[in-house]
Amino acid sequence: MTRLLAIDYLMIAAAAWGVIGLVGLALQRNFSFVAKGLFPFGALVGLLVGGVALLALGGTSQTAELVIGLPNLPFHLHLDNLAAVFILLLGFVSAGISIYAAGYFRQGEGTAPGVLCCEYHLFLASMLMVLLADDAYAFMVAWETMALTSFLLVTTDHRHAAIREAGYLYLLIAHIGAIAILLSFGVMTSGSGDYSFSGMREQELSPFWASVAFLLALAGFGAKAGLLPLHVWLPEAHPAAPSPVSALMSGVMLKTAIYGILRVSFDLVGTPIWWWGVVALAVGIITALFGVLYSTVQSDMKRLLAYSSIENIGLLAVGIGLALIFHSYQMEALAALALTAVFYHCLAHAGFKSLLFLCTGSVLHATKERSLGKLGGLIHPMPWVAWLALVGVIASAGLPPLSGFVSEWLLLQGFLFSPGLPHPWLNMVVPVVAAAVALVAAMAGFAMVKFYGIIFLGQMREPALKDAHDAGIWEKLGLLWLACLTLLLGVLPATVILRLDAATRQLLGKGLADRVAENGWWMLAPISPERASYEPLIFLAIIAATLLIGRELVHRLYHGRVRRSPAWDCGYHFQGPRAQDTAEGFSQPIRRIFEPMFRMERQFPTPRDRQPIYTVKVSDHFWYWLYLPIVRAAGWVSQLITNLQGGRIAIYLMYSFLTLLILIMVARP
Amino acid sequence: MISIAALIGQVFAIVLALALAPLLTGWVNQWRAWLQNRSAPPLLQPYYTLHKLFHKDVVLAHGASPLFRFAPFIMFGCMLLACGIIPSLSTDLPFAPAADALALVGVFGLARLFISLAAMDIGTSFGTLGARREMLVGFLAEPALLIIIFTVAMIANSTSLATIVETLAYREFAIYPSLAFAGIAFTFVSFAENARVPVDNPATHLELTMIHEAMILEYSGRHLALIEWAASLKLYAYSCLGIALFFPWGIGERDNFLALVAAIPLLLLKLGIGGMLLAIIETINAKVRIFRVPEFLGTAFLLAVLGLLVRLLLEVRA
Amino acid sequence: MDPFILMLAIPLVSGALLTVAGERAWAPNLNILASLGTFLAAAGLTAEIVASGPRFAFGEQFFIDSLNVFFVALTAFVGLTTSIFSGPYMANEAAHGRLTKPRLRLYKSMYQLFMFTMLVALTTNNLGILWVAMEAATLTTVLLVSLYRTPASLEAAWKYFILCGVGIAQALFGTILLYFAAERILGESGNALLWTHLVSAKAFLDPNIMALSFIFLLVGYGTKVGLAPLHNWLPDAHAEGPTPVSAVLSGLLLNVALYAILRCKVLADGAIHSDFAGNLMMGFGLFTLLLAAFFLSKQKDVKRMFAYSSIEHMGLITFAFGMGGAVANFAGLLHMTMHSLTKSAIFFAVGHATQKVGTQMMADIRGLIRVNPLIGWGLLLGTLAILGMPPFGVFASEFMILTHAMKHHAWATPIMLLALGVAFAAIFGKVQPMVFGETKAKRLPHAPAITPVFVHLALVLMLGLYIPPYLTRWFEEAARMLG
Amino acid sequence: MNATPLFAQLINLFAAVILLLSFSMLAQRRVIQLINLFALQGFTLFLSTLVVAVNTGQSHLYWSAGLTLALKAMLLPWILHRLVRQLQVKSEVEPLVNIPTTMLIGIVLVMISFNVALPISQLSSAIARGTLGIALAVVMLAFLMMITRRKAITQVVGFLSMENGLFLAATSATYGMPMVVELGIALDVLVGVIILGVFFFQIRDQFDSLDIHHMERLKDN
Repeated sequence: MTRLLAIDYLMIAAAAWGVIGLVGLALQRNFSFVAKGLFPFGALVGLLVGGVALLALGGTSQTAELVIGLPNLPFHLHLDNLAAVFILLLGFVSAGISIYAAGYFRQGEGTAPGVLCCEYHLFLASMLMVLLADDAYAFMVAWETMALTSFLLVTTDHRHAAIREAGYLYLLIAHIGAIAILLSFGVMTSGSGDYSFSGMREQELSPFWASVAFLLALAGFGAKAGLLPLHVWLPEAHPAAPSPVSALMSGVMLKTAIYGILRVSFDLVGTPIWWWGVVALAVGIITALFGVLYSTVQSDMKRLLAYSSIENIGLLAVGIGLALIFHSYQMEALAALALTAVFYHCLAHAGFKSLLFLCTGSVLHATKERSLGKLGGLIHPMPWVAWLALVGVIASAGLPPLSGFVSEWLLLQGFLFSPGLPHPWLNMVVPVVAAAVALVAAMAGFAMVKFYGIIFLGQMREPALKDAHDAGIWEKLGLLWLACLTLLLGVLPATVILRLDAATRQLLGKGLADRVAENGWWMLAPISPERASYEPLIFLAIIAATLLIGRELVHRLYHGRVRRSPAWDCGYHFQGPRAQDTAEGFSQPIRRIFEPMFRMERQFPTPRDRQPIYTVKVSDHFWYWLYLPIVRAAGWVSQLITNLQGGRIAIYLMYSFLTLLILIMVARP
Repeated sequence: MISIAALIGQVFAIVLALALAPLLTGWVNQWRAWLQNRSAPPLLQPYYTLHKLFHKDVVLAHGASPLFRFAPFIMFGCMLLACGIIPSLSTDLPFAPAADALALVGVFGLARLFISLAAMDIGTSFGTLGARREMLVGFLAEPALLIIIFTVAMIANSTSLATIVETLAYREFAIYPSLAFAGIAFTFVSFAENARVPVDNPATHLELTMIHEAMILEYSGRHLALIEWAASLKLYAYSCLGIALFFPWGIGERDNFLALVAAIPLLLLKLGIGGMLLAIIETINAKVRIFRVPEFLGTAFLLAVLGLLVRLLLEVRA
Repeated sequence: MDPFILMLAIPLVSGALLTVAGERAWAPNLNILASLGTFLAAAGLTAEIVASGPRFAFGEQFFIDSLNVFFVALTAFVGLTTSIFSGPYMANEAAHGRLTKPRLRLYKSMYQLFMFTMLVALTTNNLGILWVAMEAATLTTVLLVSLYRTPASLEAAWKYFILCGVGIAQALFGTILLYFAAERILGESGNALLWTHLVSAKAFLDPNIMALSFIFLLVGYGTKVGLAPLHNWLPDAHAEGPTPVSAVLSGLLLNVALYAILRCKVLADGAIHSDFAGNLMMGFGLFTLLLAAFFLSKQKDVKRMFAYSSIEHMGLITFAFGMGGAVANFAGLLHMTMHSLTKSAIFFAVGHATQKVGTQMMADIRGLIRVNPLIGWGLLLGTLAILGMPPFGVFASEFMILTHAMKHHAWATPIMLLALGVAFAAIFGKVQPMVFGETKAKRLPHAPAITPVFVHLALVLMLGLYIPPYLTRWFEEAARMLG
Repeated sequence: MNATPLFAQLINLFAAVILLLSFSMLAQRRVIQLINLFALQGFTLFLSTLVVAVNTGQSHLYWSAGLTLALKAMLLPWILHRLVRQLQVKSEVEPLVNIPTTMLIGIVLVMISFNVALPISQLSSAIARGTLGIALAVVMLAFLMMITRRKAITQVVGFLSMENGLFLAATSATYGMPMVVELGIALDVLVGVIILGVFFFQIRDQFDSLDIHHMERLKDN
């Protein structure tokens, strides 16, 4: 009896998820068992997956071969450090989401919970398989299964046409992306016919074909991740899905695309060329700017978060681009810095974005309302959700001392070194991207203040909100778990980076661990403390100390009296909740400043209106400039071709006749 | 290991900041009054105000959540931290590694986030209005500040403020044209961040124009005191940051106790001049419309980027 | 008893019996029973061939090797499941008053005769008999397509008859040319049309004649395969006939026609010594694939749409066989299997769905998953499978075809991927609202037979993840026969 | 070049007659005449098959000849006549393309067919090798007729004429296919025509006409 390796445990976990799903499908009548038994069990499996990956990080890579697959291409599996980082993410984040889901799914809302349980766990299992896959076929099977199951999850509430359309768009773009990925794999085998990843690594591609492979992979994975211009599905699908699914998609699934880009560009395709990095950088920064701009003007809370996910994916692409540039010039230490930022941001985003999506789920359940214009003041009826959401909001705004800041800080540190690049044009332009990154980070703060302030603070905009209730125990547990992850990632960056280092080292041969380990576990100084340092714990301690000591001092020295009174109303007594700023109003400055960036349909009231109404609808330029023309062109071609089937048998005979004639006249062996 | 001297220096720097910040505000107010031909309030007026506010009861609106009550403390803590890590007297600050220049921007951001959220908490139209304007100013000013720091950090090859000061003040002297751009941009940003004319007017409660005051309209008593104090600290921190980045000469080096003593009068002098200049600029400018603010800050941002490019073009290449 | 003789005798005898006896209470069961018998016999034959290699029957007139036994097994299996499916389907049609008893009799007898003709076409060694059987298959299915006797079904059957008749006439000319070429080598005896003899002499056949012959054969049998631009009969016939007929047309008849082309391609390749035949097939395949993909988006009738999807897949398979070589042939065979199983499963689901809703117009079919979750899921999963979504087996074969094409004919891959993408957008966009959403369907008097749908889909799913080694060996053997 | 034997000349003659009949069918405007021409073509085919049979002495060719006479010259024309009468088909054949144009296209087709068949028929061991080209031309002309005619019944005649061409190729160029095959082909044709007959009644019931113009409803555009 040989000892089970980490990869064996992971395979067992994937199988376990599959079994949980099937059990859920089989026992769908027993709702409470499905919800309170299977989902928590799935969460346990998630914890196991995360734990195994954590232990496997830094170890030697392990491979396995399954009997299933194609005749001459059985499923190859492979657990290396790169995969382990993402499996870690999958395991720990999904654990929180699954626990939450145990309390979230209800009967009678769209797809039956048993079926959902099946789709959900197959989704998890397929993501795990994506990360483990070591050949093109296994990867594609897992990848598309992931798309398929997530599509089914998105369309849970399929009675709404909008949700169906969102699902359709999602699956379509995912499929097109998958086609690009498949092509990329094909290019990388360069005709050897060996579709295992190890076979691809051995191929020496010419720069041209390597570039083709990279660009195809970037497009294919970018479609999944939501990089421009293939992002249109994301703001539709994420809001349409039930919140745990949105959380899973945004938090985990998007990261599998990042994993794919990393796998291809750093591992499979060979030595990168510097301009690949520039492409990734450019696409990334445009995506990030676009995402954050649109997220600030949304008035649907889940759409806001979805656009914020686009922004974060853009930042990840920027990090990858930077790492690629450094890597192509053999500046491995700096590449390691950027790459660590990417890994860190993946983890951070997975944590806080899942947390925020789950919070919206609780709000949605409590209020049946997604529109920001009808929420408000929920911190009073749902304090748990509100305070835990605040953790996510701070992290998402990229502010210290939580997780989002660490990765942003690392990324900016990486940018500081770009003048050292041996390319005059690059070292001019790249730092400017850093400025844009800073802008994105600051605007993310704007979006997050809007998100949090309008949902949880202020007065309730609708009377019905008074009946809102706080999340149940399962939901609280899930939220708490994710908030703890966010906090830990925020305050213990050095410890985490030491763990992540194995993956960086695997891709670049160099990591940050030596430098980071030189200093204490509380200090993050990736190069040297003189150069740059960050100690979130001290940071947190100082602020907490000021809060506690300051409060104590003030109370001791003066007093702690509080008097309650109505808010100041400027002498106008009819100020109700309606006087508050709306979601549209809050983002009005952004719409005004960046007017050309949005496609706006506005309706202004006239002076004579009895009931003046102002509406504004912001939609995506890409949809009108890129997608609709393509749809129209395809429709036109279809129409043209459809004319071939005109219904007249004589014409049909003529086709046959002409085909024959042409062939006997032209075709010669 | 952290030396006792350094620790004393750190504590001293923080205490000095706490003590000097209202004084600086008072000084600026005096100068403004003089320049506007008014009779000036006493120099110590901010202290009296703080004292009075701390004595008063807190009047809380009915809809206030705990967040509303925490926010002033958090804001105060952030500003305290900022003052603690910006080298004002000495570069030997044990807290300094806790946050480098980039994290410093984050500290300001955190304070802004909390005060904006607190402003939205009561649910009056003023609060939200102020919050959105504050975030608007913030998201334009923050990147500009980051780029300014980037420029300086590239010169010093470090984002640690202590290292920057040491490099600029004590390595071989060189003229950096980029710093001129960065300096002007920094001035712009400081005006915006500290709610000064032409972006905001700390002395007005006119709803059409106010930003900072709109947010804190519901605050009273000790909370308001903390916010006012934090605002003074912010002004102090920005002044010290400006000094550290652009006029670092005189700030004590590591393990040099004497220099620390010598640094105090020098700091007072610099702050005095700075405050005076601030008052002059505020007086000769008019408050701009709120929608001109992006233009103002956009200029700052562009100047900062220009500084960065100049740095890359003239100084790295050469 | 010889399973081969049983396999041919059962459908023939039961077909005759059903004709004579008329529509009795036991007739549906006899239909199923006969199909089961055929299937068992076919299975026995398959086991025998896989175990002990090719064999002849009736002198040299019939020849079964691992290539055609593969088709035989598939045909018998889908024939069985379709007959199971058609039981409640036809009962519902009769209950709706769309079919009378004589029609039901016609349906069942013709169904068995159709199976018989296909099995003969597949197992015969004589290319002439192959032609005869193909023509007979056309005739039986013409009657099946026109079963409803509505104007539309008559029109469809008419077009089917004329176009396929003309097509098959061209195939006959090709066969004559083949004979013409072979006669000089093999003499005037009847052996000159025996495939086994032709294969052994293929290198000596005149390349010019063989080229011309192959063109005629390709255009002729290609009409039945549904290669564009010879496909025009196909959507009409699929849409207007009863759904079980659509299922067997798509799932089986197209395969049989393609099988005929494959047999001829082996000969043409041997004679011509160049990729002439392969290139022609690749050209036709690509053209068909692309054209069908663009046809899809304008469809309103669900069966018509899936008929175009069949055309599309036939294009892909033709392309695969056109590429030739062990891998591509393997992929082609695999894809044929997958397509047959999946497409017939889809037609089963569609059949029940259209019966429930009472229309074939996609715009009027909504919310199947709420009416009957199993049908809804069957249709959804079947559609996803046919669109090449992993983990279903269609993806496995498409993967092999695409990767092989990338290696040897890189120029063709973008075209194929474009077509597959367009097809995905079109089909899925139409099926999704049919499956989801609210509904207004009614109950049917006879509960639908869901088992065939899920048996097929389960097989497709299994083959997507795991192809058993003996199946692999068998396919490889068959692929090798094709060269 | 050797003098061509008499029977080869005969076969060539009959083949030429068949081609001529194809052309006249293409030019024919009346349905009844068309059927008669078809019967005549079948009869000529019988004659040519008979000549081949006599010459080669292959017994199955006699059978073929007999079948041809029975089926193509007698039974099928009879069935068609009956149909025309019972269905009261209008006698006028309305071509979709006018007749002179059709004829011109037909001539081009014949040229193409001959050219295609020429290199192949050189290889033939059969004596009357030119017939392959003629057979191809007959097939093509029949095809053309099917394309240009508007009535269901004329399409069927075209279809059957195509079969004649094929049969000509089979008998004259290759001395006939194996017996099993020919029997099968004959059976198929017969069954096909019978099915068609049934069809015609149904078509007329449904559409009140045999004009295929009415059968253009199933379409995609």
